[in-house]
Amino acid sequence: MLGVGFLLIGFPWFADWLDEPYLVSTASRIWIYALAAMSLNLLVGFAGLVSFGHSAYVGVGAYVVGILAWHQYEETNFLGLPGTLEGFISIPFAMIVSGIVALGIGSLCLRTRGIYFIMITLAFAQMLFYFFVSLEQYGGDDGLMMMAGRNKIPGLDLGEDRQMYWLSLVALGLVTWFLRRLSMSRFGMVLHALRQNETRLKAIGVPPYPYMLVAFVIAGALAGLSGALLTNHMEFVSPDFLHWTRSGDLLIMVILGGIGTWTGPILGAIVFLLLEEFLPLLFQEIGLYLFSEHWRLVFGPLLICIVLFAKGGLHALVFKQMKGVHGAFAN
Amino acid sequence: MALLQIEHLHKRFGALAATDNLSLQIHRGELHALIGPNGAGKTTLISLLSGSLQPDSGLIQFDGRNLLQFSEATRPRLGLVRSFQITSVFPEFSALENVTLVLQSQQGHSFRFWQVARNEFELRSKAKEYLKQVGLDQKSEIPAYALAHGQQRQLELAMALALKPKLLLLDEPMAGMGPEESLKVVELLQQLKGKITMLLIEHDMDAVFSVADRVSVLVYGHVIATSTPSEIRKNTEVCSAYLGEHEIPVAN
Amino acid sequence: MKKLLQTLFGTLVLGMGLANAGFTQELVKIGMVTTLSTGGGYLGQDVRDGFLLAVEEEDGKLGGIPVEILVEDDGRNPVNGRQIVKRFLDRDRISILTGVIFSNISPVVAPMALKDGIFYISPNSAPSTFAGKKCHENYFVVSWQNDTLHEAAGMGATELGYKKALLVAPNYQAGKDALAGFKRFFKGEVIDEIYVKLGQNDYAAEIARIRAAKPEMVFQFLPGGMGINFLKQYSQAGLMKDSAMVVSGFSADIKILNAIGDAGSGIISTSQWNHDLDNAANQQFLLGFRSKFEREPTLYASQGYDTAKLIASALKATGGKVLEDKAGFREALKAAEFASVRGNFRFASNQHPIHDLYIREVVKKNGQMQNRILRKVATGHQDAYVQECGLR
Amino acid sequence: MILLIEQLLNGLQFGVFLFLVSAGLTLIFGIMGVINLAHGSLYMVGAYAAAIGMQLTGSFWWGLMMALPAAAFTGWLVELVIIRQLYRRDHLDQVLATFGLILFLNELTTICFGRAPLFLSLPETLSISVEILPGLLYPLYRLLIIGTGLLLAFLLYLLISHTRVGMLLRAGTTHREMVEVLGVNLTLLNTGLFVLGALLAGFAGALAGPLISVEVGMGENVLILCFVCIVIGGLGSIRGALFGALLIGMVDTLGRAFLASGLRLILPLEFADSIGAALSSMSVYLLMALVLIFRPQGILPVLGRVR
Repeated sequence: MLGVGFLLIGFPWFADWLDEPYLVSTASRIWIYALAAMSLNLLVGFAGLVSFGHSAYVGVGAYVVGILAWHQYEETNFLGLPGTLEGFISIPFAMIVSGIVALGIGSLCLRTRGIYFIMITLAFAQMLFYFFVSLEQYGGDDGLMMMAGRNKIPGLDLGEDRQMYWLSLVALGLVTWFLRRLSMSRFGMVLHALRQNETRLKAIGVPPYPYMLVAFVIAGALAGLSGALLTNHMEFVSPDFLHWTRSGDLLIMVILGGIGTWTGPILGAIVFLLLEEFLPLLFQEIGLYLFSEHWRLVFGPLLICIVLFAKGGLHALVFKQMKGVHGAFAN
Repeated sequence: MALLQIEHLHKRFGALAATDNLSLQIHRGELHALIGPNGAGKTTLISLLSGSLQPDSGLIQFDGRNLLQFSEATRPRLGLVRSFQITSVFPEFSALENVTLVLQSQQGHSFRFWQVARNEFELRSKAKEYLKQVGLDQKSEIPAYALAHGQQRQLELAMALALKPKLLLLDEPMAGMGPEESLKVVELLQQLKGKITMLLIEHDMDAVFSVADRVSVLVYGHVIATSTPSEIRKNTEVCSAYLGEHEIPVAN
Repeated sequence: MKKLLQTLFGTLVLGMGLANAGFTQELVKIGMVTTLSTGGGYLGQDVRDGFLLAVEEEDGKLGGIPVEILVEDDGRNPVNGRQIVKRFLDRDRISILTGVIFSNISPVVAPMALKDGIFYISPNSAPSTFAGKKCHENYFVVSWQNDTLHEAAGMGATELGYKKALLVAPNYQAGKDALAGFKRFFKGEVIDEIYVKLGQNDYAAEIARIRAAKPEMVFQFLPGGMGINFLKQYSQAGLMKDSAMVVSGFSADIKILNAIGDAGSGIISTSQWNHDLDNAANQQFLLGFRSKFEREPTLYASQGYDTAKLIASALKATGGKVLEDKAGFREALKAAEFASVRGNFRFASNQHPIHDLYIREVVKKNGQMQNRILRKVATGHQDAYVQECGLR
Repeated sequence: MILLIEQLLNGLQFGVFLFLVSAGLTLIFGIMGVINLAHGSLYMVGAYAAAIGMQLTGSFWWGLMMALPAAAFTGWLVELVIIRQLYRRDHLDQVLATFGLILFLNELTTICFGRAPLFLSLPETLSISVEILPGLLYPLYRLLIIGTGLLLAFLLYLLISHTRVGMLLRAGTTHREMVEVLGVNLTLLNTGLFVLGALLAGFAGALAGPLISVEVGMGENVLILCFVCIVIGGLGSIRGALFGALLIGMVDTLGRAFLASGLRLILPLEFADSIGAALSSMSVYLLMALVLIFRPQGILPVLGRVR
């Protein structure tokens, strides 16, 4: 594990050695999405709550950073507060706002279960999507540029892609570590129990609702973090970030990687994004030009096959045996 | 004053009266058995007591409190604990974790995000005791889904005990058990007798009549008789209720 | 996981190897990030085909200089667009970026290209910020400023003597800009503005509102499929004869006309180019395009072709020196000494086109719907943001 | 007044149209327990088939006729190859697999028929408006859609509640095992059902063809809306789907029709327009959220089923 850690930290140099420096930004993007997928996995994998609106919280976090930066650039006020480009203000703020939004939405959504939960989370995500689309002041559908570049963090120069990469990597690492601890804590035990048998949980005197809600808020806040990073990475934010297909992408990453596993969301993000970016290229290289333009023709069936034949996702493929999060403390 | 006092309880499912003017008293410390033909409304009664169903009318007094004002999740805290007819444990947890979770829930809320649960040794040692009590201490680290059916029932019992019940609702604890397993359970019940008040629902008549202090007979959602096992055996009404349904319980 | 990464990069490196094999240095690399998938796919397709046609005419050269064109699909998703451009810049070391179709992509990729010091030449999307405050010496637009064709619609409507207009647009920035552009030049009265949902399918409600409002004309900017839905249902409701339909070129390109058929006849649309413009360059373009792709070119194709021709003229002038001699290449581009398929063409100080604008009418000619130029509404038109731009 | 009536008609027409697509979706979910995101693609297939058919034969009616076998065949194939594997899987797998299916079908269509939208229009006889009330001209074709839609709804009702098949279907939604015990060939039943759903979707696509742009991705636009309909109505129930569809149709249409102008009375025009537009585009989802908050099982849930 440590080896892998060093490998990842050293990746920028590896990219240089390959003479493919742009891979650094590809990788940062992967870590950022992996973080989002990880937070979604807290709901889907731990608590068994399938949220189909997770990109909404990513988007909210992203917009908070974007809007603060915009006000700082325009030297105008936002609700009486001045805008800012300071990372250690706007990024935590993004998490808080996403968390609050998640609290509001979650408190309503969690009255439903199963497919109804899937649909109501989607509904709220769509509302937020149209909300931002019609936010004229902040560019509406065209989105918002970070005119003055990425956030400022003392001792870091995020304008430099490597440092952006390391920030994303560290963020992902910390979140993974935090969630791991979380899943082994008493709170985590309750969440796992919740997924396994809600009735029984009630029967031993534990009301599920508050625990689900807290999980929902944590997931929302972490999604907000990934959104904040995404805006920085892109130096741009737009309603595309909240589009329902993005929520779909996140779910796919989680399922692809292996629900309720640690490496799952990360593997999922890596493979999904690499395929999306390089499948066309690969086909070009091997001369299948039809597929390089219509790579989805291959990608679609690939997804289907993974569902049908690779139970437990890539995690199961890579680590041969299925070991869910619960395994993490079962042994 | 009885621990559990049920008066004129009614519950209808459409046309069917699953519970029909049911009244029942359970005294502190007794092991009270509830028998009756299939569809007599035994499980419905358990559900009404545990709170997963709400009665149409009637009154349930538990430990001097009006039970109906408490939600399903809060009733265990009062000391009213059920075990499930269909085995219901947390399959992915080990036996130990199942019981630990119960103990943890005993200590109020579980909003502790950092400390690793499995390192809380006092919890685990307590949990081990309960497992020992039901004879599962050898299996503590095995995931519940890997346990034999009988062992899962035992685990279920351990979890119920861990809730320190004042009244334990046992919904067919021996269902699907082999003879030697059910014997274990009977022994266990013998031990617990006097310490915990129990309401036992069971088809295994030999077991019932060997352990129960008092027996109530439920027919069509109505208690037709409550008395000592020996009295019940003599009761002709009971026999008629059972004709064709079960063999008439004979002396053991 | 380590393994996974390595295998993945392994295949990649292999790929790069092949890709880089046999490149000689004087080859000029042009990156084209465009939109081929999703609803707006055919726009990117036509820009690309128009561009490649020009390259093919010189078999692989532009202005006598061998070029390599890298085409990739951004899927109309800015995040993907950014990745592609990043790769173009770092790996392929392109010297010119072009191809962007939609205005939600350009604000992401244009700054990247400019920051990297290469040239950005837009064949389509041209948001107002880059025409005004944020205009840049290496940022060129061949097509038009986003508002232009809407402004032309305003002029056209005025010239055709319409007094009462009703405007329809999606509730987002481009839509509002469009209506603003129309109003900037429309002398008559705007009796109502209807904003619809992005990607809406059914317009019965709006059409009922229009019928009730009884305007002389309707101006709508509903991109892609939305426009087709609207036009079909509009003529279906028999409103064409009561209230004329004036749109900007985007909403009446040949693809859309083919899709709506007879329903389209009578639509007034604006454009900077049309197939019946009589100039040599246009003849050559039409001939080449029709024979190569066996279909009618849209205005997007013409823009792609023009973009290529512009680049060709500059490459010719500098002998293929782009990044080696930025100043020279920039001047050559500004000079715009190429024969545009739209006739007169030169750059304003903000390096957006100064060109003539036309209004066209949809007519049925030997079984095919097509646009026929009615008249020229503007000569040497330039956009409204040029003053805000610092360049001189 | 006239305007209001016309808008109500529009709402009805939109709702009926949504119902045609939703019906299959809700049956497939209710009986097979499969979330089929690719249902929208079947709708697209219908529209494309109709367009192609019309271009070949030059007749709208032939196009319409061609849509049905095309959609049915695609549905059959999809059920056989993929959906059948998904019955016993959880919803997530179904979502992922059918999502992959969408990507595939969309791309395939692009390759076969290009990116440009296809042409499909009405015969003269249909493209007229009739005066249903003094001063109220209404397109004949939209009336036709309302008619056929309601007719189909009625036929479905008969099928579900007055035939043996329907009896089995209803039983299937609540007690799957029981039906199997009855010795009914569920696989056959499912396939038939899926094809039926595909037929409805395809037919809806063909009907919509003349009114909307026949292009790749047209399916997804309508799909989400239909999910909203069936969720609001209560999953698995035809009545629910009809109710939900009509409700959505009305709310969406009336929202678009009157919200902005209504807000103008209380707000400055600038705000009124954008807020009105924003609200009316959210209205559908707002409605769904409200319904689910107060009726977590939808408005007309299938009795005796908990999901």
